[in-house]
Amino acid sequence: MNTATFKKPSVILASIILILAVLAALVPGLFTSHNPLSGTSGALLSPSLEHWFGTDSVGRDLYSRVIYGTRQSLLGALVAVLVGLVVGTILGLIAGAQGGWLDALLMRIVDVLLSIPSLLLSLSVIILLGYGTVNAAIAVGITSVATFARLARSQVISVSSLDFVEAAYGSGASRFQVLTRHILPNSLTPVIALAAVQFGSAILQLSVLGFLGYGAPAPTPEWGLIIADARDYIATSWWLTVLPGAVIIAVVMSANHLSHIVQKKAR
Amino acid sequence: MTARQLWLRIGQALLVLLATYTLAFILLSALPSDAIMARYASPDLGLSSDEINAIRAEYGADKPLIVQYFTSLFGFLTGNFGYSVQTGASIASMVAEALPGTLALAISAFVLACIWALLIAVAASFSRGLRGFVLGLPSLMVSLPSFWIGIILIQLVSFKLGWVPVIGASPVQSLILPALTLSIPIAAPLAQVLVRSIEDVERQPFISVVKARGASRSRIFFGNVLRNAILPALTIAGVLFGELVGGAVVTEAVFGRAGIGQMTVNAVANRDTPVLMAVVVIAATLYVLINLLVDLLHPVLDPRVRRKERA
Amino acid sequence: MKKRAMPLSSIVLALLLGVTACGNVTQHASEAEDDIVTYLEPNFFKTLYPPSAGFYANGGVLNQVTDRLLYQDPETLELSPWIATKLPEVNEDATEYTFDIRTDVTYSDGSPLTAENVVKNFDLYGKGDKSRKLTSSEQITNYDHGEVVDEDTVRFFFSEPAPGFAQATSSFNAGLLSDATLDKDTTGFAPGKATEIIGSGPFVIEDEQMNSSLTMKAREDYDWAPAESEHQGRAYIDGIKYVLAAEESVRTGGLVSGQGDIARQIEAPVEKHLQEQGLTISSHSTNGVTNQLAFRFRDPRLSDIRVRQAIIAGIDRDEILETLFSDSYPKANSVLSSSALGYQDMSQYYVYDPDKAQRLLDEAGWVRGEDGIRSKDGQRLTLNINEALPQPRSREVITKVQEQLARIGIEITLNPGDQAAQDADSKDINKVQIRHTMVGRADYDVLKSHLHSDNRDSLLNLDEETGELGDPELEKLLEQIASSPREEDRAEASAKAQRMMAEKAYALPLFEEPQVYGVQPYLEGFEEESIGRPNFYNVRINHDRLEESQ
Amino acid sequence: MSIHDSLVISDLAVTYSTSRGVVQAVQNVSLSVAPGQITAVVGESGSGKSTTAQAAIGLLADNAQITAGTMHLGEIDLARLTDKQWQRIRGPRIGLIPQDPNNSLNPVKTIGASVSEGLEIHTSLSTEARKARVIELLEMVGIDNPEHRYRQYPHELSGGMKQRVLIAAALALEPDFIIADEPTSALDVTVQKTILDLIDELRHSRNIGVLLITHDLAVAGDRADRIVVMHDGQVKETGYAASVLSDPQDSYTRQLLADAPSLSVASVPQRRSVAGSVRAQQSAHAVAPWQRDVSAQAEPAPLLSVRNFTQKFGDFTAAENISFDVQRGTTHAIVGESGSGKTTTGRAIAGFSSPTTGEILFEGKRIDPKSKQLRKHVQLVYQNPYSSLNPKMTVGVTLAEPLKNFKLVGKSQIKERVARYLELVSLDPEFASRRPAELSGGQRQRVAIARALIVEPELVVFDEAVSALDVTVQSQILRLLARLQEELTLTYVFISHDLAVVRQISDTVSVMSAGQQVEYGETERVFSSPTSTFTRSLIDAIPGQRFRDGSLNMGL
Repeated sequence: MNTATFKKPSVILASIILILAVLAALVPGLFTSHNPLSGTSGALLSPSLEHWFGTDSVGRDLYSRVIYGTRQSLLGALVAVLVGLVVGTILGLIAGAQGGWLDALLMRIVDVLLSIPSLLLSLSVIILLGYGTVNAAIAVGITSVATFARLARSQVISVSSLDFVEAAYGSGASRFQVLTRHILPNSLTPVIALAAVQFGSAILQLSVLGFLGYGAPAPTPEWGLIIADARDYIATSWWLTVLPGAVIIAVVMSANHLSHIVQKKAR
Repeated sequence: MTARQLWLRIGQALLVLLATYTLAFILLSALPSDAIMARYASPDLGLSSDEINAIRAEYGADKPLIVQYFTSLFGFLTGNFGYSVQTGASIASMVAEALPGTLALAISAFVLACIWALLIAVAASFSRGLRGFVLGLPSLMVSLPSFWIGIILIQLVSFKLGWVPVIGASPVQSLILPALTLSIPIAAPLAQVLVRSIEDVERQPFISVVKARGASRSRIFFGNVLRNAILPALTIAGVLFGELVGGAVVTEAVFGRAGIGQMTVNAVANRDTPVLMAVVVIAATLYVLINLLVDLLHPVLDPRVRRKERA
Repeated sequence: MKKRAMPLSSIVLALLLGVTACGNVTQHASEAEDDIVTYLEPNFFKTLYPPSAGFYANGGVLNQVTDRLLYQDPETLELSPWIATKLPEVNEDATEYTFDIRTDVTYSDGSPLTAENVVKNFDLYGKGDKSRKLTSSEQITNYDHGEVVDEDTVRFFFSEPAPGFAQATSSFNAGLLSDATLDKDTTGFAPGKATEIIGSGPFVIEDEQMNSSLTMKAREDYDWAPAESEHQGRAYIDGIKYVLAAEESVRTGGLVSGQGDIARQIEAPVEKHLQEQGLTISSHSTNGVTNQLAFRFRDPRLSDIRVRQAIIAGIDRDEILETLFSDSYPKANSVLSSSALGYQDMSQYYVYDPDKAQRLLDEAGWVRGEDGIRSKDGQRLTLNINEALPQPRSREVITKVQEQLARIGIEITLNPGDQAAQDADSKDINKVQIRHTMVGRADYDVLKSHLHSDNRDSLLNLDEETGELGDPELEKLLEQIASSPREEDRAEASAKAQRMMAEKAYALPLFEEPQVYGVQPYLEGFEEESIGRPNFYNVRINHDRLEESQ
Repeated sequence: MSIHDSLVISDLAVTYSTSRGVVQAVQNVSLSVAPGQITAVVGESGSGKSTTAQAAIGLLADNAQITAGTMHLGEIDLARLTDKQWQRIRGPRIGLIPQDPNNSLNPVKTIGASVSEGLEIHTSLSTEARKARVIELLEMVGIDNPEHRYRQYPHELSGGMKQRVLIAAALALEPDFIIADEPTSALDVTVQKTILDLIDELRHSRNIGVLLITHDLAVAGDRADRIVVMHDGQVKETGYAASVLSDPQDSYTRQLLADAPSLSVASVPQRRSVAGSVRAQQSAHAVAPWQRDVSAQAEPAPLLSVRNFTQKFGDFTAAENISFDVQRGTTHAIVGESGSGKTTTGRAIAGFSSPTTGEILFEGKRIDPKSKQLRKHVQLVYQNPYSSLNPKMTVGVTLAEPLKNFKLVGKSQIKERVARYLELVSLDPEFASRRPAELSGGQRQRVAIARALIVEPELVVFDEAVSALDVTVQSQILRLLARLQEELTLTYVFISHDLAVVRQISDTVSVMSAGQQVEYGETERVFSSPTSTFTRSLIDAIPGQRFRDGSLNMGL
């Protein structure tokens, strides 16, 4: 990426949003003085200077819940992406590099993973592992393993056919060296770009789990849960769903945008 | 595709189905609590654990897992889907009631999504001024939580503007908002792939050659670019199907539509394994069929593939 | 080139036209030629087998299509004749009930409601049938058998006194069904088979869209409403359309936009909004065990009465009710609702006094740690509460409790999970130490259903491993309620039990849980039966007001 | 010939706006094409020749802008046309023959549909009439069985066929001018000749003016009436073909002339005569090398001996019964067109595949593809310098890798050794810290050569190692290889499609066609008196015939 890319206003904006989100996850206290866990004044107050996003149905400051929710949401998305990325890439790498029956077997396993409805898979995994942010994140991550594996495999196969891979064998490199030093680094860019997209989609999937009642246990502030809980009051208190929704959209869009930049550069 | 390849492909598909079935069975059996508990341990029935165990024996749920596995597999192979433990309803009739609605939803959402994707692609190619805005749309669409879209659409379009009823709507009316809701997250990746592959195709030398024939922009786009650009979009259709099913769960829940999605959520909540196995079988079969269809469609759209397979 | 562009643009155009063509389709469901009332229900029914019909959605259907031997007035809770021509004759120890029944009643399939049929009903409800996976009714205890005395008289025999039986015959859990229906197995009562459920009630199930909607039609020849009812004969409206609208916002929006006529389960914060929009809020007490936190006193931490008292004193119910609920949710003064049979005011035991709470905990040796949570002998004072998913705003209630008890040094955690997980965990004292629950039933027996070790055992009084009871005295009182033949004795036992619950600080009643409905102003005569299930028999549409509202 | 019916470009300047700012692509370019004449624009990559061609047909990229100059087609100033106006010019007035026929036909359209597209846009012919016309056109450009081809798809045709189809499509509207943008650079040399012949013939018969864009001065010399030499966006020299080639005025033109292998007949460096040179007067099939070895005891054992090498991939035979010897310190060339099996043979020699049958002996021992030791002795240099270097690694790391893997030198010496080899291939040792993306194609190929040589191998296989490079760079690399061979006593196997290059650098040569070795022998002998008709046709197809024959001078 050259410097011109970084100067595009959309890229700057997306980066700022993500940096703010990460900051909010690390030091939420920087952004708000309200307690996200205990009610202050009345419930369902509309936005004001005191409560920027209003208060929720229990009377807690919504803005501070969104800020404190950043940690859970980003952590969840991160875990989900890591599960998919690590497991998927390893599977794809082995399949692509090894070929033959192992490839066929691994790809059929991927088919199986893809043919079970992902939501059913993640709900089952949550019930199996128990409720909680990390478990929900793992469940979401498992559903993306197949996508990562497929991408990694096709990357590995296309990179393997490049001359420098054979040249590396020519330079006396062992199979493992070729895999780790030559194939893997050159296969990763699209995989990383996918990870960024998945990061956004994991936030959304986690929020869907919250909607269905399988998300983080209350009173943990978590974005999906915040929206899911507030949806009942949309007719009376629209800001409860719309404002946190806007925050999710901003963060997910930023992650996607940066991912596309990475992808474009990789092409 | 030669007949041999087709058979091979079908054989592979059946293998995947069986593996999916087995994996799902193991996964669901491993879940804590079960359908019998979920139904009969409910406190308002006031049943003792002895009574519940007797009921469990009645359902055959006390037999070893391997026996249950083969019983259920044999049932599916012979077309006997069994009964929901939670409600006692025949699963075949549940599916018969739920599937058409879900298919109608999924198909209309998919068609809508294709239209959005095309519109976005066309707008991005034709209007330079709006290009930046239009290209941002898929990012936005993919960033919206689907239940959130649904709830807001209901509030705005139905309750505030009164354009479409949500309650007591005719079958066509009741399809409009859910299909719209479901189409948005599906349209986004489709549009992204389409826009990207249009960009790729537009860079191809043959487009310059067509331009050199004096072709107009619309002829270049509709007559030459589009068909080439659709091929990569076709390949992700199979993957998008998973999204459709997942999205259908949420959409059906929000709109209170009967369908496979709602059936799935209810069945998960009640650990209703027989129903879930049916859902898995249906979804996996659809998945396999759609991918088979994509494979078969590819040579129709792409003559290059036809040749290779004949050789 | 134009040629190619055409189909696409025409599709788009057609789509846009299609959407606008549907413009302004809003109409009141009841505006159609027939007076059909659209009823928005958050859940679809799971079974129509009466003994299993406790679930709101199930009862909501059965209450319209079945008649009962006796009728219970939802306000006074008094029993009066319905299919039975008069109140039953009961023997001295309440082990024999004799009913005289009407002979002019027919089921909607044309078959007559006979004495044999009534006995067949109660034989099934009283004993269940394992081979058909049909369970017995929780409300009908000690049932032995029924006998046809003559063509209009039936007699039921019980192995032990069953004083609650008369009331049990009035609930929709004992709705009378035709012989053919009674021969079904569990599958026959399942969703998808609703049109085959044949009762003698004022409405008949005409059409079922599984998991989506249910249409009921008024029965033209219905002529056996409860004797007490002023309204006799056919229902005023022509039918009811039950529509599944799981989303709260859809039910509310549906009412406000006029797409629905009645909606069940209106959350408290929305009530005001609906009233502002001109809708009526109808709430009805469930007349049973109040919405409460039940302390499982066999837990080592909760076994100390001071801890239980501290929790009670540490929870500010007024704040909870004010923040989360509305006037439809009266503060509870006992484990029973003020409208329930046998209610006794115990409010002096349930006073908010945080200082006292702190003192009690200090006395009991619980010392605050660094994070403010108390502990004793290395054990933290952390207690887990289940989420009562069917109860209104359970999660929010627990959130407030969490917040309030944290102030006095008790940590409350919410047991996560869906209904199946909650049900499974609620039997385990290691998982759930405080149970958030309520029970709706308009009989003295409701306390036994709530607490007895054979029933829900909300306190987990019984240790399943050792078979020992934590508090045998309580168990004895509950049995007295359920088996004393004389009503005065039952009332007295119930009062004693309520006092014991209060004195021993076994539970903190929060509020008297209502069923809350949003009703269009042009609908008149909407009522709830004794535990809050809807009753459409007396509903009528005021067409003048309907026109006004448009 | 009047200026009024010519295509005249004067003082054209084009800029590209890129993320790095505005880049001047061409400046002050003036040229003209008269009807029935060929004007060739010659230049290397980046010279601006393609930009000029694109400007002339109005197909500049979106980020390009004409900042000065005019382009006249008769009365019309093309530089001022709107998009809509251009649509009426392109096709009926100016046609295009593209560079790479393999990517220039819509893959999902039939040949017929592609050729008739122009007719569909610009004429009101009926469907039947269009079809008749298309078939007529296909026939005219030498497509066999045009009725059948009409229904076929591009992938079913060979590259040469596709180029004929594209010529037919360009001619369909009978344009006055045709822009031919490197029309043959993607084609085999024999095909190239027939296509150029076709263009040549058509411009005569139809009086079409052709703007021929080419990198190959020899092609321009063979075909053009006028030549424009471009370099760095500027015109270096303009003139009649004969005068530009025979009497170049500009130093850059002179260098191009000197570096073009096919034009440098006179300057072929004298190869050392090869000890015990191959005596084969017939094809290698008749007398196998090892049979000869018996009779020629005096000859030293060859470093590399390929015996009856056959490689099959499934049902497909890529190479069959190939035999030749390579003596230490000599260069053996394997020459052939695409699909001839030359790369297959080269890869087997480098040990990246095992022969299906036959054997390859290195120093008398069979080559074992699994042996790591083999890599120390035999190295392969690839055709495409853009894919043969790991883009994530710096040059230094790439070069150090074989040193570490083979533990050739101690850790401390690695840096010094890398620097030495960079110098050896005439690169600054500073390059060690750069990544491939920062290097030009020629520089990358030098790095690739350094990587091959750093293990001090005895045999290096070059697989089309210079064919992706510009002539001047190619010439530098060839000189470098010659120097290195001398200094390090290396043995080369040089795989190429370019006979001119082969003739310049090799001692012995194998000519391959369709997996067979059709000729084998000393290079000079093969070129002067080829025994196979295929070799003959290959040699005849080498462009620059006119120059070598001296007919350019006579043309004056």
